Amino acid sequence: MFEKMRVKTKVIDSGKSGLDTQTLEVNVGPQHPSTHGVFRMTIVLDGEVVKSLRPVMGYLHRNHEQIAENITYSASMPYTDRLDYFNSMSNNQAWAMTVEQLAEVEIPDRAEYIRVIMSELTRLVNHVSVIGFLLNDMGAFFTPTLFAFREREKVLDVFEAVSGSRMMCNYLRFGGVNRDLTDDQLGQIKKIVADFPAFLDEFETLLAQNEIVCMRCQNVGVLPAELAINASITGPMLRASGVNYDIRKVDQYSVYDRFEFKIPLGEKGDVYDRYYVRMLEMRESLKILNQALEQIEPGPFMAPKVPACLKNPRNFKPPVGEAYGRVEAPKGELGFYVVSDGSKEPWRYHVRAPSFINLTVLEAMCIGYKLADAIVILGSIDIVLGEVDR
Amino acid sequence: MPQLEFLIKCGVYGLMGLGIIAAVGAVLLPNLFHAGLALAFVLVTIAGIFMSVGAEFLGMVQILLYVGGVMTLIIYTIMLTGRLGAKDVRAQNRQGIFAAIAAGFFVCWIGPLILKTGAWPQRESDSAPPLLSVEDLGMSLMTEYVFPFEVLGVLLFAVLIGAIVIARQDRPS
Amino acid sequence: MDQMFVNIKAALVGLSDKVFPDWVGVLVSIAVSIVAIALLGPLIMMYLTLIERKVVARMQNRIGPNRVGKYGLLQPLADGVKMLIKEDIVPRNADKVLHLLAPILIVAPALLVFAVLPFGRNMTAVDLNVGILFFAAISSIGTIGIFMAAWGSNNKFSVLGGMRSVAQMISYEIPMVMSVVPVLLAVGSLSTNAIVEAQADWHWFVFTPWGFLGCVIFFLCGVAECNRSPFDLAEAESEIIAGFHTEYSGMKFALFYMAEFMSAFTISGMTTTLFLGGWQGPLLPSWLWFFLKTYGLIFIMLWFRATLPRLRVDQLMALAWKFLLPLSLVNIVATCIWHFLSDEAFFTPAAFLVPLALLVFSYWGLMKLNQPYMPEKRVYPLVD
Amino acid sequence: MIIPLEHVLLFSLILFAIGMVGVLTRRNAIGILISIELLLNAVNVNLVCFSRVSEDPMAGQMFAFFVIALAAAAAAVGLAIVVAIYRTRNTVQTDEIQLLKW
Repeated sequence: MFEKMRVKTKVIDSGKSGLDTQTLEVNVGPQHPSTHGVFRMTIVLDGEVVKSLRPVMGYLHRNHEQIAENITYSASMPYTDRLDYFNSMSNNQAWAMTVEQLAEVEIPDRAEYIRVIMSELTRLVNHVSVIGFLLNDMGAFFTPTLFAFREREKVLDVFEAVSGSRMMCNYLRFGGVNRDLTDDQLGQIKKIVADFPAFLDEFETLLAQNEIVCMRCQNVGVLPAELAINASITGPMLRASGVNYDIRKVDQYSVYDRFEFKIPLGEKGDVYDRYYVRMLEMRESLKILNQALEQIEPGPFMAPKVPACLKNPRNFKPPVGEAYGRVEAPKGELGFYVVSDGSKEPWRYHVRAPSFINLTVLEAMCIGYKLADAIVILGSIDIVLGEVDR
Repeated sequence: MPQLEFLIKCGVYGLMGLGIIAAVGAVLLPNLFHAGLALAFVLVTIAGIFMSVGAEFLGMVQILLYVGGVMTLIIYTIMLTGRLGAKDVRAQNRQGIFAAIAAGFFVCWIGPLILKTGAWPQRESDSAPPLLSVEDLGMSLMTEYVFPFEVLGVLLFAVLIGAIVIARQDRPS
Repeated sequence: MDQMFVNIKAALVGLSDKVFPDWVGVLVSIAVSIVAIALLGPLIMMYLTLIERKVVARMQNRIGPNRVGKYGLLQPLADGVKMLIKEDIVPRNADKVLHLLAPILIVAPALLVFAVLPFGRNMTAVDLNVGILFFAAISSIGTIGIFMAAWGSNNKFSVLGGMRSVAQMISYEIPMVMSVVPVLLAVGSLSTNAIVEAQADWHWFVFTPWGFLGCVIFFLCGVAECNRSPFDLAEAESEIIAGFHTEYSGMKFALFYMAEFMSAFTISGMTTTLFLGGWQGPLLPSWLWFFLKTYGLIFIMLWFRATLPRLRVDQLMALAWKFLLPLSLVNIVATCIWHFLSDEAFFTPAAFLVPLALLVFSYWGLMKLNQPYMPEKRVYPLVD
Repeated sequence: MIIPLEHVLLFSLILFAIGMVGVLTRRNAIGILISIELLLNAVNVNLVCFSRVSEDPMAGQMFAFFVIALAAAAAAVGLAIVVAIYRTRNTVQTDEIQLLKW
């Protein structure tokens, strides 16, 4: 509001000017209110300005990949829920797609539509909560978060109805989904989709044009497109930097080729763009949802002609080979790489976790900004520690 | 009412005693931060003494300027110049004994002089309202003392600029 | 009704006069005021926490506390008990004396300011003839308490918070005092009572151009002084955990909380006194008017809290030094113009319009000079 | 005066002596400044108390007022110098700052 807020940082060279400035090293996390879990950053501050930042991960490490290599393929499904516990549906989808690729399973249309509907709902939930948390990090005392959570609850109700669980859904199966969607549930989803634009408008008028929000967000934490590409950033963060890359368009996996939707691109790659691109992505998701709900037709929800190996999931042995399945998860490209040696357990199992890879540019984005900005920048990356640490 | 007067007297003497203890602390405490806070306490007691002799305005200015302004500045400087977690260095130099002798001599010389001079003027009407209202002070600042007042204004302005110029960091040209 | 509390106090003093010698009566009169304030302060604080939680909850689609007592009315007591029985943790390397003294030194000034608040007609505890100066002086002591807490905790977040807080309080004190000067010019007295008396017959200063601006500046600076959102950098929980009181627990922490809420009340009360006519108002008893106006302002504070994100430290400083301070200086000039044009009448068109023009012009000029941050219009292309 | 003037004078004398000890013995530049503030305040006490009993009550309070303002000015400049010295010399101990030029 009162000053161009670009922080003019001047590297104080103590040799040249003869000044002795004392830096302060603070540990933000793992017990810190706004590190989105048990993340830790060691920040060296000069006054309030970030001089260096070292992310320290691993406080939530649960040996996800090793566990998956010691259990059956289908037993990994509930574990994927716990990767990014905000988006269990898209995690399920990525894992299911990987194994289906390995076992060469054809999936019926209705199952694909249900998967798309679920993962787009997940995107809504994720984006709406991350924007709420971002504003919370900025100091808007929980109001945006709770506004967002009101909508999130409605979606979670649907998840509960279809899968029996609100967050750890474990809904998808190799070859389809666990249970069919009833007409009631479809109606429930239709109502959410119909109501959502009004909420988005409300949410936007609440803060999108607020001067303090703009001051805190615009031109803060700029991530240049080049760096974003080199660091293999994906998802809304990459698109906020102006790079047109969306796996839904690139791979056209599932039935995404049947929908009309656009990819919003950011202008500068700052926190504000990351925030606003997510807002726009939600509107696009709603478009997809509307089309999917229109196009979905009755039919089988599990592959009717299951390969012999899938008959008994406990004894499921895919052929020898490797597969990499990826989806456009709300946070970016979520991929599962799996190598099968023909036994019941994967020989190698690896997760390409978008949160983790997006987090790698944190220091580059934070240096030269203030401590308060570093928190907001971290919030704009959208991490979930379950996925970062695995 | 003599009883009330006694109470107030006790209060004033108490303030003086506390002030002296705190002053000793301000001078001798090895931790500068503590010394600064002790000084703040001395300043508050002196403000109390000002109030007790009817100089309410000055008492308030004392707290506002000294405690709120100067003390904050001093403590801020202590924090700026002291390293976090640095070891305490010796606070006093080796002139302690000489300084104490000098001060003792000073007190022993002037103290008796004060006590011997019996004829200090004493005002009788103790319970009378304060002699000077804020209005009086303001009027005389704008009339009789207007010249020093203006000079002071210029001085403060110069100080403002000077302090900024001295303390600001050199900008590489 | 209006003089209810005054009469109660007079009765108590009268009672003691019958039994004890007259000098005890003076002490009783003082004691009654002190006890009343010492009870009122914590009581206001306790129920402010409840009000805050309820109001903010309503703004966030929640209900707020409703388990302890009807409508959660006993919640503050439950919280108080909880605070009392909590373990009091002192960090090992903390400066124990400072750590102990800091909360006391922060609460004491917050409580002392109550002494000059005119709660109603004849209801000022101490009618100091330097009341406003007392308010400014006493509230500046709190800075030292925050310093002590920050330094004594031996925690880097505390030091960061303390540094921020002190820089903020020093900066905002200046425009705050400057925005009071117009009122003093108009009234010609520093006494809070005299200021309220001068606003009789709906001559509330907020209805004048300079009064309105002064009110806004004073209130904003007040919000900053008591570290409330959007100026709550000193205890920004998302950045520096709890700032200067990170290392406090139990009752000591409650004291910080108490100081914050009591100063929120005194700031609102002072704004009411200075600009909103204090206890002046028709029909209702004077003290009720005072509390109504004060709680109205407190509601605005809560509204800020529930809506606005926090400013950053450089933006905060820029606001105080580059905008509020010059504007409050211009406001003094505008008041002088008003004073000479208005000719003892409260409202004359010339006296209203000339200062208004001056203030609008300087507001516009300052906005131009500061190159205010206008939200950038961004284009987000939608591609395939 | 509610208490005899000589008691106030004694009080300020002791305060002054304490401040003097401080100025003479402190090593830290800020410590010296703290002691100087004590000296100024001791004088102020005298000025105000004399104004209470004198024929021209204004003079004493005015002087005290100016002294307070000047003390604020002195502190501002003094502390600015301390900060500047600390930045270049990395110390505020007066006996380590002996060079007149660096």
